[in-house]
Amino acid sequence: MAVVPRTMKKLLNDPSAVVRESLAGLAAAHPDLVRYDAEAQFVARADAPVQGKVALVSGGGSGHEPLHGGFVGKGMLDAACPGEVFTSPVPDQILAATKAVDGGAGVIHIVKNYTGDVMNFKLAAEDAADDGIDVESVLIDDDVAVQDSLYTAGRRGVGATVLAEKIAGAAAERGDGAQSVAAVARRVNERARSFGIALSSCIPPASGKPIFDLPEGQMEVGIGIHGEPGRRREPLGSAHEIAELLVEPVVTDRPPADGAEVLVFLNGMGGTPQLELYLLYGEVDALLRERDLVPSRRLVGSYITSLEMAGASLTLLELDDELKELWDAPVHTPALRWGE
Amino acid sequence: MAVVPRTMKKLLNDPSAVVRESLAGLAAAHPDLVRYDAEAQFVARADAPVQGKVALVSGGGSGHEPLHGGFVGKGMLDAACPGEVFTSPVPDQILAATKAVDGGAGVIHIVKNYTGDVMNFKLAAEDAADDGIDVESVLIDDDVAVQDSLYTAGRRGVGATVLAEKIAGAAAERGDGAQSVAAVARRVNERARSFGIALSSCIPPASGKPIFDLPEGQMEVGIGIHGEPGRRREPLGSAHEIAELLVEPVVTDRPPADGAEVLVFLNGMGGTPQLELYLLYGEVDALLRERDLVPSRRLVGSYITSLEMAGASLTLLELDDELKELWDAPVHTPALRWGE
Amino acid sequence: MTTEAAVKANTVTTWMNEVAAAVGAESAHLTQLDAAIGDGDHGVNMERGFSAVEKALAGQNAELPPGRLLIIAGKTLVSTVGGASGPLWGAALRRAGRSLGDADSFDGAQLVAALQAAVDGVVELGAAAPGDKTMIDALVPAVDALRNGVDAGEPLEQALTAAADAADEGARATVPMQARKGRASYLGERSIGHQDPGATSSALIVRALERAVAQAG
Amino acid sequence: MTTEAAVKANTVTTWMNEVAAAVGAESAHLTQLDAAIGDGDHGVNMERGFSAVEKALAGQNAELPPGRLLIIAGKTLVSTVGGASGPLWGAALRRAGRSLGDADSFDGAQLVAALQAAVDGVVELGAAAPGDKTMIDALVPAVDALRNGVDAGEPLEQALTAAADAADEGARATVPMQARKGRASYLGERSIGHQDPGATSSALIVRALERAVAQAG
Ligand SMILES: Nc1ncnc2c1ncn2[C@@H]1O[C@H](COP(=O)(O)OP(=O)(O)O)[C@@H](O)[C@H]1O
Ligand SMILES: Nc1ncnc2c1ncn2[C@@H]1O[C@H](COP(=O)(O)OP(=O)(O)O)[C@@H](O)[C@H]1O
Ligand SMILES: [Mg+2]
Ligand SMILES: [Mg+2]
Ligand SMILES: [Mg+2]
Ligand SMILES: [Mg+2]
Repeated sequence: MAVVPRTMKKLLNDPSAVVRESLAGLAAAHPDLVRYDAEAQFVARADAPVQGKVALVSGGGSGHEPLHGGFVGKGMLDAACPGEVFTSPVPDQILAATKAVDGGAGVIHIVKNYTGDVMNFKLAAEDAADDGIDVESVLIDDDVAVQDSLYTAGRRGVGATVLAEKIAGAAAERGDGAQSVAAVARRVNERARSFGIALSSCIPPASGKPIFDLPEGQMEVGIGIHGEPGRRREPLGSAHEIAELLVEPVVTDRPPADGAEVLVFLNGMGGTPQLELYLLYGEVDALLRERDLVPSRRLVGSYITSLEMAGASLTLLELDDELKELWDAPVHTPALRWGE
Repeated sequence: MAVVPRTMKKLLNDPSAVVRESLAGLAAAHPDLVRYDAEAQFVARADAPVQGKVALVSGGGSGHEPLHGGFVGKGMLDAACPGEVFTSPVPDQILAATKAVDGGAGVIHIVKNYTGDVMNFKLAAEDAADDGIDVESVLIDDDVAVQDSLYTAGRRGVGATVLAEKIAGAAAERGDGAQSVAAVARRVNERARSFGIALSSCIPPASGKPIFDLPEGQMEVGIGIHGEPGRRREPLGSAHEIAELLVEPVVTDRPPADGAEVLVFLNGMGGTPQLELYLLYGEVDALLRERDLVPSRRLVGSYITSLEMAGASLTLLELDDELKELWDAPVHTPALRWGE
Repeated sequence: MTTEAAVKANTVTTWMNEVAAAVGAESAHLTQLDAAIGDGDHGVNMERGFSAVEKALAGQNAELPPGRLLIIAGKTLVSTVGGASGPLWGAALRRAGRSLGDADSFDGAQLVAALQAAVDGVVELGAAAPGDKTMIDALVPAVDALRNGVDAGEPLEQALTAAADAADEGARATVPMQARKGRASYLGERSIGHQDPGATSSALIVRALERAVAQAG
Repeated sequence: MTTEAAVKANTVTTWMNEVAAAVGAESAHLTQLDAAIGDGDHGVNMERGFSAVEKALAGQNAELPPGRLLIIAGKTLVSTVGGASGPLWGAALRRAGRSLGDADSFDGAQLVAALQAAVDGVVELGAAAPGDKTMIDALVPAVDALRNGVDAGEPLEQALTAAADAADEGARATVPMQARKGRASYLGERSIGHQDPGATSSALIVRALERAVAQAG
């Protein structure tokens, strides 16, 4: 067992084993909900495959916990394929997970729009097709900090991923077919927008060093979830100012209808205390109501993180009756749990 | 509105308003579960008072979120009285909350054993008695890092608080009388032991400075939950070594019966990523099984924190059939939620 | 003035305002002392409490006897400070106030009795003994010094100067002590080598009383 | 040796081992470049992938033709790297391998064709154009330089030295570019002024080929 670098203030053994050891711990903590295939390197629903149910598979780099492993279970994902920290999983894992949870009704891949994720899931879907499993891929790209243009890899997938996994998971659970499960996931992505800021960097276990240094009194604006710097730096503002900074680009990029009901997902990046996150939620809630929006569903917590990064992201989803019903439907995973 | 010190990497407005603004945000995020009395400064169950039900009131300094406000709701607390960050609440708040949630079946105060908490709750209980409300106080003191002797203020109340609030809350919900609700809370405290370590300090909003500096490669061993330094400093160990460091004092202070079923509560101090916390859980789970203990109930997450402190605490509760039944009973709060 | 001369109600108000100013000025230092062996909030706690006391007393009519004002001050501390110091200082000032009763002025002997009652109140609630590294270690020597001075017939200011000096010395004397009460006791031997924040603020409070009486004289 | 002389299967193994050694030695530097405009994992990714390749090839029988070994290397990268560079380098080596087919040796012209096929594979999968600040900006000039040298009848080592120099230059040339592909593109103008990690590792890979062929010769 390699010794932890003495400078790394982390709870781990061999830094190169952190993902595998963490997944083993997740499975040990939630044996009723999930199982971990250490051989093929994926987390699956304890009762997978569920015959006749459309199966949902997602995955991506690790370091965003509880995403995705914490969302495996009844009413959400059938399997999650975690790559190394901030590194997309490999096609082999994705293929193995796809086969393991296929219940004969088709498999949906929920893929965050990052070059690596897209390529690896694409290769896995091709292999699955060779094995006679038809896979429908849904791309999530809700981050308005990145313009979707020829000059970028396209918008990143961030907070909407959690909402799409929950809502599509509920659709699959109630027996919808592959096409309509994929369709509702895409509808979530179309109706959701996100924006995030960081007050500190995070420390990937491999390097043990912060990815960037943020001078005192500065914040990174327009960040993703991989500890990467944001679009720009600005002087650190008050919670009220930061709330405005989050709300404005989100409602500008896709203005919800006047008086629309919205799901407000205020996400902590990992290192921000709940005391601060709820304070920020109060500011966001007020700003939305000022804009004639009704926060009729709310999710506040650290659900799609960058390790211990301090900061927050806002995801706004314009609801409709079906999306509300699917959001409220029971979910039974390590990180999201309600209903029976 | 005071300007946030430019050096403070926190999401807040006026540092002296952080607790009030955060509670307002909590209530805005969970209007179905809790309401916030900004006048008297407490958080109560949305449907309080519940007539004929024993009411549970807890409280303490803020900065430990989700404790206590996040545990208000059906099956757990009727009210929480948050003081300023790391400062016990004042008797006025506690008295007001006690009156507001009294359903005529008696009120239980769950008090963590800190000089300030004990004194302020005592004064409030005396005032409540004057108003004809009989209050039963339950003291929580599970932290084995502190010897319970004439030379200390006695053992601190830490992780067992969460377990006592959940289990006593379930007892009250099923209709137990005040004496038996208090008795089961005390039984949890008697059968539970805790120990914690920190890899970093935290930053109280009032000062904006870390409470202590931890040199590289060092950890604080035997910490409480107020960002205070621990009993001693040691070189930072691997997750495996730290797991042993947590398990050993807990099972030594109160050895559970061979083959006993235990509730394992591995708590993050706030700034430790889930990736690391679950990895540590895997190590703890294995060490307990080596000792012939059965982790039949598990709670892994940041539930009683010190703001953004990095670190973890272990609480072990030896279960019996009634404690298991009460733990599994439905709970419906912002931070803990299962069953219907 | 001599110990025979009486101290008026407004001296209490002046005292509390002096305390508010002193703990406000020393807030960061008190918090820093508390960060070393506690939880880093003592300065903020005292500042919050005594600025509330200042407000509360400003609203009172000038006719109220000193004892009543001290009781109001004590209740205000209990209602605004929290922590350990809120109930402790609240009890101290209430006990002092009750000991003064409704007399509209007090002399040195009455002041000694009032401060002794305050210390007794703190001990009753907190069960601390001298040497436990608490506010007691500043207050007990202060009251003793005051008593000696008054008994010796010294002028009150002079006796209060001795009391304030004794409180400072008592606070400094907490440095080598190992805490046996309050949060600092959790640190065991690690509490040695740090000055107790509560003893330090207690010394500020005695020094403020000296200034208040001097101004009255 | 001249471009006429043939390169053997074991040259591929040597090449891959040289790459494993090079990215291992440069791992921290590559990760640091990736931290500036990406997510700080490129060095770890390449190291993990090529040490897996080294292991995979060590297990192969000596008779396997070079093309087959490259296909195995490519598949190994896809299965072990993840991220963007895994599929991209996996496609590159598999295409190169297919282009060499089952011949048990290859000459300069065949090497040019194989590396061109590799670049085409990367472009097909990643749709990057020269100037987008990606590995392409190191690989395209390298292949062009190699082709020129081979066409001019230069000895293969000499042509490969020119190719490796061109790759280094191409990598350095990414510094002033604004990224249009991959993670770095999220930074917009903030990506300017940093050298692209993938282009940097690509130059290491071409340099390793030069060394491998030289050792064979
Ligand atoms: N039992 C006690 N008796 C007397 N004084 C005490 C006792 N416990 C604590 N104190 C005093 O209270 C001070 C700490 O006050 P403060 O920081 O405001 O409260 P808390 O410790 O609850 O944060 C200590 O420095 C000590 O002087
Ligand atoms: N679409 C693309 N085409 C070609 N190369 C690319 C593309 N996207 C990224 N790259 C290369 O991949 C490198 C990053 O690789 P790596 O850090 O291992 O993967 P990730 O970006 O997924 O973390 C970039 O420096 C760039 O050279
Ligand atoms: Mg990556
Ligand atoms: Mg305190
Ligand atoms: Mg304190
Ligand atoms: Mg990268």
